[in-house]
Amino acid sequence: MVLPARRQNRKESRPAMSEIEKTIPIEVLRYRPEQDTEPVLQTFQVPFTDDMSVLQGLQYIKDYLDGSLSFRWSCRMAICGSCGMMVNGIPSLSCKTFLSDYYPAGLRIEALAHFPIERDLVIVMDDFIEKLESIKPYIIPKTPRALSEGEYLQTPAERDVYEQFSSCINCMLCYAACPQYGLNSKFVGPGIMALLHRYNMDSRDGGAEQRMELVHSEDGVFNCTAVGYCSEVCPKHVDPGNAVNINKTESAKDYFLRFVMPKGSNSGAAK
Amino acid sequence: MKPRAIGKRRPYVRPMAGWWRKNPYFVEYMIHEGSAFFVAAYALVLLVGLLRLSQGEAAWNGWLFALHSPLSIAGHLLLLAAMLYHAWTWFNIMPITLPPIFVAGKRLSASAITAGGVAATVLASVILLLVVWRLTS
Amino acid sequence: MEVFEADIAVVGAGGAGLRAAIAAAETDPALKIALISKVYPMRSHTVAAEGGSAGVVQAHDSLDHHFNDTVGGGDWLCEQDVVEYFVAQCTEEMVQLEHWGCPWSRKPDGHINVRAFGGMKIERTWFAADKTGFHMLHTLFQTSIKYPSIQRFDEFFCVDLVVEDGRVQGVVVIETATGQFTLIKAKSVIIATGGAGRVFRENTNGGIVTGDGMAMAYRHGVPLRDMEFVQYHPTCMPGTGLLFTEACRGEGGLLLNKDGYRYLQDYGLGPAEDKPRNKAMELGPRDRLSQAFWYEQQKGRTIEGPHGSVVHLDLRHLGEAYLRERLPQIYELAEEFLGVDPAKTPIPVRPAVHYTMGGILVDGNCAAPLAGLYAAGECSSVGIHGANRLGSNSLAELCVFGKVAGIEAAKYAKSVAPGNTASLLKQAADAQKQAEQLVIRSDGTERIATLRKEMAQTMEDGCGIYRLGDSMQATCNKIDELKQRFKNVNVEDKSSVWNTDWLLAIELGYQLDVAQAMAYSAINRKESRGAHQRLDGFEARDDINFLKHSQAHYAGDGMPRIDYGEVKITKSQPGTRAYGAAGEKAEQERKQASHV
Amino acid sequence: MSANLKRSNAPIFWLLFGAGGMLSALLGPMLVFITGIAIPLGLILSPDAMSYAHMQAFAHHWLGAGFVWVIVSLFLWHAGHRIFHSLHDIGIHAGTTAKLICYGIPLVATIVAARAALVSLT
Ligand SMILES: Cc1cc2nc3c(=O)[nH]c(=O)nc-3n(C[C@H](O)[C@H](O)[C@H](O)COP(=O)(O)OP(=O)(O)OC[C@H]3O[C@@H](n4cnc5c(N)ncnc54)[C@H](O)[C@@H]3O)c2cc1C
Ligand code: SF4
Ligand code: F3S
Ligand code: FES
Repeated sequence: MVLPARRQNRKESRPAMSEIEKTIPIEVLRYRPEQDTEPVLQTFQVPFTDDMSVLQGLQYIKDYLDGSLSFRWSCRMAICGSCGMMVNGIPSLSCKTFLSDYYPAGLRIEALAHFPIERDLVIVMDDFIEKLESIKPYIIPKTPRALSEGEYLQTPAERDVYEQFSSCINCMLCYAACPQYGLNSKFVGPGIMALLHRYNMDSRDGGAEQRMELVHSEDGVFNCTAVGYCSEVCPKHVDPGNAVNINKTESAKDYFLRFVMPKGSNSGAAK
Repeated sequence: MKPRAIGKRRPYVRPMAGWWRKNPYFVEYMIHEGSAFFVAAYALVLLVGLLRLSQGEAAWNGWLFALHSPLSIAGHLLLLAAMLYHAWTWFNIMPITLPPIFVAGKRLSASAITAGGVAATVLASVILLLVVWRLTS
Repeated sequence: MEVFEADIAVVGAGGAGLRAAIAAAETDPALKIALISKVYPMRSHTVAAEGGSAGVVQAHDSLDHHFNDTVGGGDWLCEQDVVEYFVAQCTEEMVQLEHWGCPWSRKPDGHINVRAFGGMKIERTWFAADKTGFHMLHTLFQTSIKYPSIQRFDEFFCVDLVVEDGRVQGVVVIETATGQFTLIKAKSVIIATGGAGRVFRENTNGGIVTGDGMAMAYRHGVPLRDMEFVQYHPTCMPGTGLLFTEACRGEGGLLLNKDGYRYLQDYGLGPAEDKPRNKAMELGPRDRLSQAFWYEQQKGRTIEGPHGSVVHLDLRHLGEAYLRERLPQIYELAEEFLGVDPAKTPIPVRPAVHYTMGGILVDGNCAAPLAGLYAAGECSSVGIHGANRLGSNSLAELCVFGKVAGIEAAKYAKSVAPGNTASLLKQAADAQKQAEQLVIRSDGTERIATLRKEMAQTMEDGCGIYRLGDSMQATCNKIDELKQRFKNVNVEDKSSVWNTDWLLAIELGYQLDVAQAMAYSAINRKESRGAHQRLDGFEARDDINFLKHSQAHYAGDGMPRIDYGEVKITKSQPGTRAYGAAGEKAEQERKQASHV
Repeated sequence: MSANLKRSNAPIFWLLFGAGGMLSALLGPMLVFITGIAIPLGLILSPDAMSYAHMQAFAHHWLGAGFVWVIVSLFLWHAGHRIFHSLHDIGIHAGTTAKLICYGIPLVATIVAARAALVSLT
């Protein structure tokens, strides 16, 4: 007995050119710190099919045209947050941006804006990670609960309040979109504010006051001028600009009310 | 996280110069930020008027006369356009600045919030016009 | 070479690695934990899990039911004592995640909600919309930040273990950003590097799922157990292999062939009722559903698309509002990647490789036969999945056994003295030399991508949904050949900073070893069980000769040695694996039999 | 991260900016239309609507005087704050000078307008 002949379009190790009708020019901003003094553009002609993502285009380059091209990717399904890049100047997840949308003119791919370029399309993201670590991104229980007592009760409505802000995949497109972050990288920035807000809004959490110190500070939310592009490019509809701007109001309230209501009167969280 | 070693790394920091020219979204942002000049200009016109008013009838009439000049009218048409643009962009960004609003368990959409703002302006304008009309006729 | 002194090294920061690190940190805050991952933790592939995680909560459910579903689903190739422990721990772990902030979906009264899943008799799958893995991973990662004793090595690539005095004493890592090597000394090492689905062509796995940890342990003499069992998930995107979660069917999705007919009823999963019943039709186990697809394709009843044959996953009757609430990510995937609105049009799907049931042999304490070495998560074979994993048991496994591994590794670390740095450094230097050799040589001729594609194709050809002796033999030969050709691999990139070409080559080496273990384990199992189905005279399950775990032992250039280990049976004797009406009847009979 | 946790004083200016922005969005267009277009051209409203007598009466009431004062000062606070940030946006870090101008003008105007309004009140 034999297994059925495989599908008609079985791919050989290298796709046959006849199978691919079109070719698209992809310009890539290259930077190899050991050989380039500054980034340079390099153009590749990439054969493609209509369902190919920009990421697949880059993979084609790496596999067949130039193995030295470096970029981050993993899930290919817009959830791991690795593959953020500037596509024609717009911060995008390359795995869910499609080549056919740029045909025939071609496209230009650069590393995410506002971050230092480590190499080619890879940026240094230490700043983002340090910020993430600094905001206590975990539940600081309002009322501690033993495992044996089961779950905290949380109604769907209470969950809805923070759910959107918890969907952030840490892709940093919003940072590449925010000129205020580009001008001053000390600014806490949209994505991290979304995360901070997510915890502050969680009905199980009582740590808001500890997190607000950063919000109120000189590196905090008032660096934002409501450009709003962060929310525009966010691939997960997190609306990080909203998190930043809601907290301006929160912070301003606290700024004036702290004289009326002394600290700690409405929240038990200790410093 | 473990701090990174330096090794052969040479992270390249790109300049920000001219950033706002590179994306239509930013160009629009700069333009709507620019509406502030017109808001300021109008406030100064009013301030002068207020000063003139406090200086007596002759001073006031001088100011009033100036308002009738074609140049002033043209200028105010420009101011009107800028004010309208300011109002529109202000409400356009408002969804980002307000906490999520839930109506009957569903989150109010951005366009609904913007529309609400525009409606508020229309309403406020009508009221203002009516008040002025009542006061002066 | 830089040396970092840790007590415990955890390789992998996916769900299992993070849970292990937290457990170790909570066991003793004085222990220094190095958490190593080749990608930032939140990029780990746990992030892609959609459907949910198992844990008994409903009053009419019981641990026994979960046990029986798991053992039956695994075609009785499970370590039953381990499964008993597992099902007893799942719920507490899910509650733990809840306390740490995981946004589980809720019922109106505020309690967590559960959904139906394939092969599960009663709804017990906890979910956070259809982003369960994403939320679990981010919750674990963010919670891990709380523990100062966890020192993360993000984007450090592990190339080897160092073993001395018969116990593992650390790992050698490359910092991706610099290409520099570090020896991380540790008294115990936990491997949590995830699965190996990328050795196949069409798969649901991320690019990083390359079996690294399996291969590292294997090369140090630790057997890989049950590697022939590779799960095909029945509903994946043609071409890319991206997953449409089983929750689609749990929520009521239907599978239709080209005539719009619910073909599963022809394969012992019926009868077809309006709403899928648990353990029947669309809610049958994955192996059965993938096999049914194969037969439909044989009969010419599938639909031909640009990326091969497909059937339809029909969600239309659920309506847009419900789909957006319960399956928002699926909705977007269909819209963005396929241009299909699932509320209006059925989604074309086909099976793709999804999960590696087998892995590093460990006991119920997650301890491998090599002293000091532990493993947890998809890279391990702790014995709960048998010949076929049930959906939602894997995420639960990450937590339950991640925790066990963390605690056990902490205990072990406290019981031994640190090793001799000088001799460990010598080993590390050897590992460095070997890895650097790949870049230094300039006479390589084989393209990485070519080797990788040939490997993936031959694995699909020989170790697919149905298997034949001849084609498996061809695959074994092909992998042997590729291993030889790999010696001549060409790494184009010669630089140090972020040299992904180099890391890809190292990964390819790992993948070839794992693929070889899979192929040889498969050809040696002369029966059909769970995900291993043969059509060459071994169509039946053979409990007399093969109610055994296969164990593949590394043999360098040669073919792996395969031997077999006992299966632990406590309370469930092997029975017929039946689903649908037949399954219910079989269960009745079993119940009656046990009453007399 | 070496976050600078010094408390920012921005809320004061931000609130003034926001209030002025909202007020100018709601009333700005109609005000411009009334004072700069309709009345001078005699559209809708009578051309002598802003006669000295009318305006005196208007400014004599604290509501009228206060209204003009609020409009003038908040509009300027709004504009000053925005312009200050725009300067930063285009890379002009004039620091203290820019700050003095952008916030100094509104401050002076607020005082001047208050004085003028008070004079008219009495
Ligand atoms: C699309 C998809 C959907 C799924 N849905 C479900 C579901 O609904 N329910 C369910 O129960 N299961 C599901 N699964 C299965 C489950 O998600 C996985 O089995 C599980 O997440 C694996 O977790 P892990 O911690 O073992 O490995 P991973 O999350 O894959 O993590 C591996 C880690 O090891 C690191 N690593 C690997 N190699 C190296 C190296 N050489 N050096 C350093 N670090 C290394 C990686 O960086 C990563 O941090 C799904 C799987 C997929 C692919
Ligand atoms: S908020 Fe959106 S754009 Fe920003 S990091 Fe998160 S997912 Fe990405
Ligand atoms: S783009 Fe930047 S300026 Fe504010 S609204 Fe978004 S953070
Ligand atoms: S590859 Fe994971 S988000 Fe694009």
